Amino acid sequence: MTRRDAPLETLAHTGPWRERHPADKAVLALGLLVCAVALPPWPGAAVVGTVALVLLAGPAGVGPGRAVRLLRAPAAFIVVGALPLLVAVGGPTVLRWDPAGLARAGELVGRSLAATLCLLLFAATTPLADVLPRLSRLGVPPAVTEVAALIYRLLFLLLDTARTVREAQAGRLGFATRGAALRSAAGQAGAVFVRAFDRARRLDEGLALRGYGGDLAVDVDAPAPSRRFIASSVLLLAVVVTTTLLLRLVIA
Amino acid sequence: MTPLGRLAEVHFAYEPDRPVLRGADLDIRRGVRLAVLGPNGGGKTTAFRLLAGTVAPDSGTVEVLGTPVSRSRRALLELRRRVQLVLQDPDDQLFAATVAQDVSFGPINLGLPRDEVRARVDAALTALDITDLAGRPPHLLSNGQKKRVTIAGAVAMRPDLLVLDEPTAGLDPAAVEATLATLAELHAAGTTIVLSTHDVDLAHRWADEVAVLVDGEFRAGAPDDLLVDEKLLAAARLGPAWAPAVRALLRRHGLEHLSPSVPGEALRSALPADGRS
Amino acid sequence: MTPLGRLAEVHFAYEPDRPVLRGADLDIRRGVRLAVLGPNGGGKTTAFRLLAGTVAPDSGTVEVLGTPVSRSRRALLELRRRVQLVLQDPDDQLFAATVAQDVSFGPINLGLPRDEVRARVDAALTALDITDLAGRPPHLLSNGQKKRVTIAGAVAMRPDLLVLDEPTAGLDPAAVEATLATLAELHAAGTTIVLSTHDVDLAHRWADEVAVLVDGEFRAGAPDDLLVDEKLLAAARLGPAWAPAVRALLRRHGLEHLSPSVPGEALRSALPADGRS
Amino acid sequence: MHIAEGFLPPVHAAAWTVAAAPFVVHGVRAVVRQVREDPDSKLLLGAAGAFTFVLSALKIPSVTGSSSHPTGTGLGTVLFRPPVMAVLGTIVLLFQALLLAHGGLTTLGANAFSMAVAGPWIAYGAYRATRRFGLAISVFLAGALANLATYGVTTLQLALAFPDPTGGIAGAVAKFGSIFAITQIPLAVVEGLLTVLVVRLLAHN
Repeated sequence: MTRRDAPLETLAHTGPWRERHPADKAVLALGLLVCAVALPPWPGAAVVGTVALVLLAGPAGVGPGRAVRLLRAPAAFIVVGALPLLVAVGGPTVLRWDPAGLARAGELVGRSLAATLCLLLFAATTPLADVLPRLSRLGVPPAVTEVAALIYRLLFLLLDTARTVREAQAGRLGFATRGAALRSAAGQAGAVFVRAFDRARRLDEGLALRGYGGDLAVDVDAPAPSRRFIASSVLLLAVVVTTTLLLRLVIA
Repeated sequence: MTPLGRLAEVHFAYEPDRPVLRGADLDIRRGVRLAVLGPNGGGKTTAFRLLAGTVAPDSGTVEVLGTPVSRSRRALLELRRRVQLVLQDPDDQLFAATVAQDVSFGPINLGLPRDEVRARVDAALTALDITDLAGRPPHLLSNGQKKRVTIAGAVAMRPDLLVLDEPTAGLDPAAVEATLATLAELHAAGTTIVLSTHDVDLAHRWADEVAVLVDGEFRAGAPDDLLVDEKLLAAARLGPAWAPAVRALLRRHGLEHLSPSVPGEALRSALPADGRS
Repeated sequence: MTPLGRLAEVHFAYEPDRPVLRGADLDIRRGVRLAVLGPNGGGKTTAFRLLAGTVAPDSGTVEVLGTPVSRSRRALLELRRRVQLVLQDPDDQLFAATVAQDVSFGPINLGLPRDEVRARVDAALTALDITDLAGRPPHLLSNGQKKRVTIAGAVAMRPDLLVLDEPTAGLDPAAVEATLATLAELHAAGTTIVLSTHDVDLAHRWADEVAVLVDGEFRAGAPDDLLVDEKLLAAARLGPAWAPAVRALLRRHGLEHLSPSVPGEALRSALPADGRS
Repeated sequence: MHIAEGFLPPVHAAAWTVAAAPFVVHGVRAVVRQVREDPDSKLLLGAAGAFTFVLSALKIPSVTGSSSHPTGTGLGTVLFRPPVMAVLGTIVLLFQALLLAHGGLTTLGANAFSMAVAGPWIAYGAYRATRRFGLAISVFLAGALANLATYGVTTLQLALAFPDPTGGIAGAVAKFGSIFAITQIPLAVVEGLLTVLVVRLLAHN
């Protein structure tokens, strides 16, 4: 059931691009992400968003239905966050409808949705396990990437703990009133805290048994980046940029 | 008579393409001791969660005392008084600073007066024989002690039906016996008890009725019938129980009166009687 | 011949007033399959920790291949090549983001070249039959799969002595059989194997030798002798094993040739032969 | 609530990244130093980070009867101090973006500034300043103010990016702020109470 904790991670581990080097996917998805925020939102967001959605639904193996489901929660945040742009303050009514705001809100929602699709494209194809060790190439000290790897490992265990405590509390009416719910949440946090450090202590022994001397190095096995994939990605990015700029000329 | 708990034609899947229960039927008669056997990941815990109302079936009916289990707030409140589920891993279940506080959690949430809460906590700790642990922080207890505390937390709710997920897993044989003795007392006091286990011999020894989960469905019946069915048990990733198998062998040779229910009895029957050879 | 591992007159306590081992003696001969039985909290895990050098005895000697186990950094690294301990809860040993990365951790700590690390990881995954899990993160594995990964992590160190703390706890019977089959292969390939268990029947079926922990001391011997000794086993919070008990009973009635080693054999012996009678 | 992927214009996203960077780098140095002095502290930092992640995933009751999530930074700061929280908070934000598409990569700097820098430092200041009034009060303020500060900074970030056509930045602060204020002020109180309960629970253990 940990699958439900991180659906994107599960997809990344089972999808058709699992064996690709993370650089391949970074060039494609993060390149699109840069296009999404840097290009003029209209029609840039529409172009980037469509390309990302098609890639997500097709070659990346997520499927159209699931892609839309994954977008739902962030989309709700984005729309609510853009609502204030529809109104302006001041004038006789303090708050008034701002006709110009609709276009600005539309551009904002468009850009943010397109960017989120690019993020989904990366997250749903690239396991964190492949990303973390490579952050050190970007200048992140190994101490930090190793701590990040431990956080990754432990957080799933602790999510399980939190869920089990929650289920046990629910069985004993732990959410019947608001006061009970608050005490229950505190109980969960307390249990997770105790468990987190207990887990860390026990893991220390488990690692010592295999010769742990302070260094958490592991062998990261991955195929080399694919020149063809990266070249096609760069080509696609170029097409996205030129299409957007051309369309913009046409619209203007 | 209306069964205390019932699953009828229940289908359930956590993920669409991996069904866990596929048309499962199970009746839990009041007063029974029922052991549920099945492979890991086979749906035992899921069936228990359905009865406790923490998950809802995709299709089919789950009833407690003839009333369909509803996930409405009010209905769940009522359900918690009827059915208590004790989960498997006690490490992930105890959250209060002391054992007594943890056990008091349910009764306090029932809105009982302070005296009644105290009385229930005391009674539950006594029933589980852990009054000496009352003031201890749970995370410093042994696994067996933690398990007893989680059972006490459920017992303090005074349920009609007590459901235990693998209550003997990880316990040594003496602690298993102690747990079974406690469950026998609770049963004698009127609680209907359902537990899951991998241990077919334990199920045979303890249960009035057994239900074996195979391919998302229950096969229920008498322990003596089901726990010698090699095909059924193999399908559930289990093996037959010793006691009925040995009885069958002895019966064939006219020695049924010697049938042991535990190995110790076999050893004692094998000894020369009264010092005569 | 020097035993592979040895505890002699070992005393150990985590807290001064609660000794766990009290003059424990144990010889682990090379090539043996040894099952250690005893109550929870009785010192099984402690004895294993002493052999693996993660704790040091209060008094007495712990030796591996005739050399006292030292807690110096250098000596410990050498010890890791000789002795590998697999802990009971696989979540205490898995830390990396994927199975293959995790298994590579030990060989890398040994300072092996990259190719050799890869070769060992591949061999270990193959031995445990989990090559298909290589790229999976631990949190997407079942408990049984996680256990196999931790064993692979130990096997990749190519130890002479593989020590497993409750390797079958929490597994369903089919997974228990699979684990025993894997251990049999590792044993056939030359690894000495020690495991702890509560399951006396499993110990009887699997081990060449058993050691029962009672009151902080070991009683070692042949399974057939020790696992029918009701007094000894009761002192260790265990009960006797079925197979030797049933054999004793059958022997007394001249039916020893029918002695079953698992219940299924008893059932089949009880069937009328070839459809007659 | 984190600022969603692509929500900020590129210049703002870059500016907030630059603003958060010194704090995070300072924290990284502290972590590297700590790990060098005591390699075993890696595991403890991992536990602390995982705890922080799970804390922000807990459901707490909110005003409407529905549930919301605490930021967890107040509790984290009291337990682990602001420099470490800058690093752990940033890692948690990265994980939330990549595991849950909650927040984003382009907005990581802005979110890190509000949740991993501003919240913890303000919580720490409040905690130290009121420590002499008793543990409950100082912990409550740390929990509540970390929560409020995080949302206050987020409001400011959004207002700077989307100033009101007539009211300007101040008008935008009022707009975004009032949306959050309805839910956020009661939620900050709840998080403060939760933080006190948890610290009490841990003190007992």
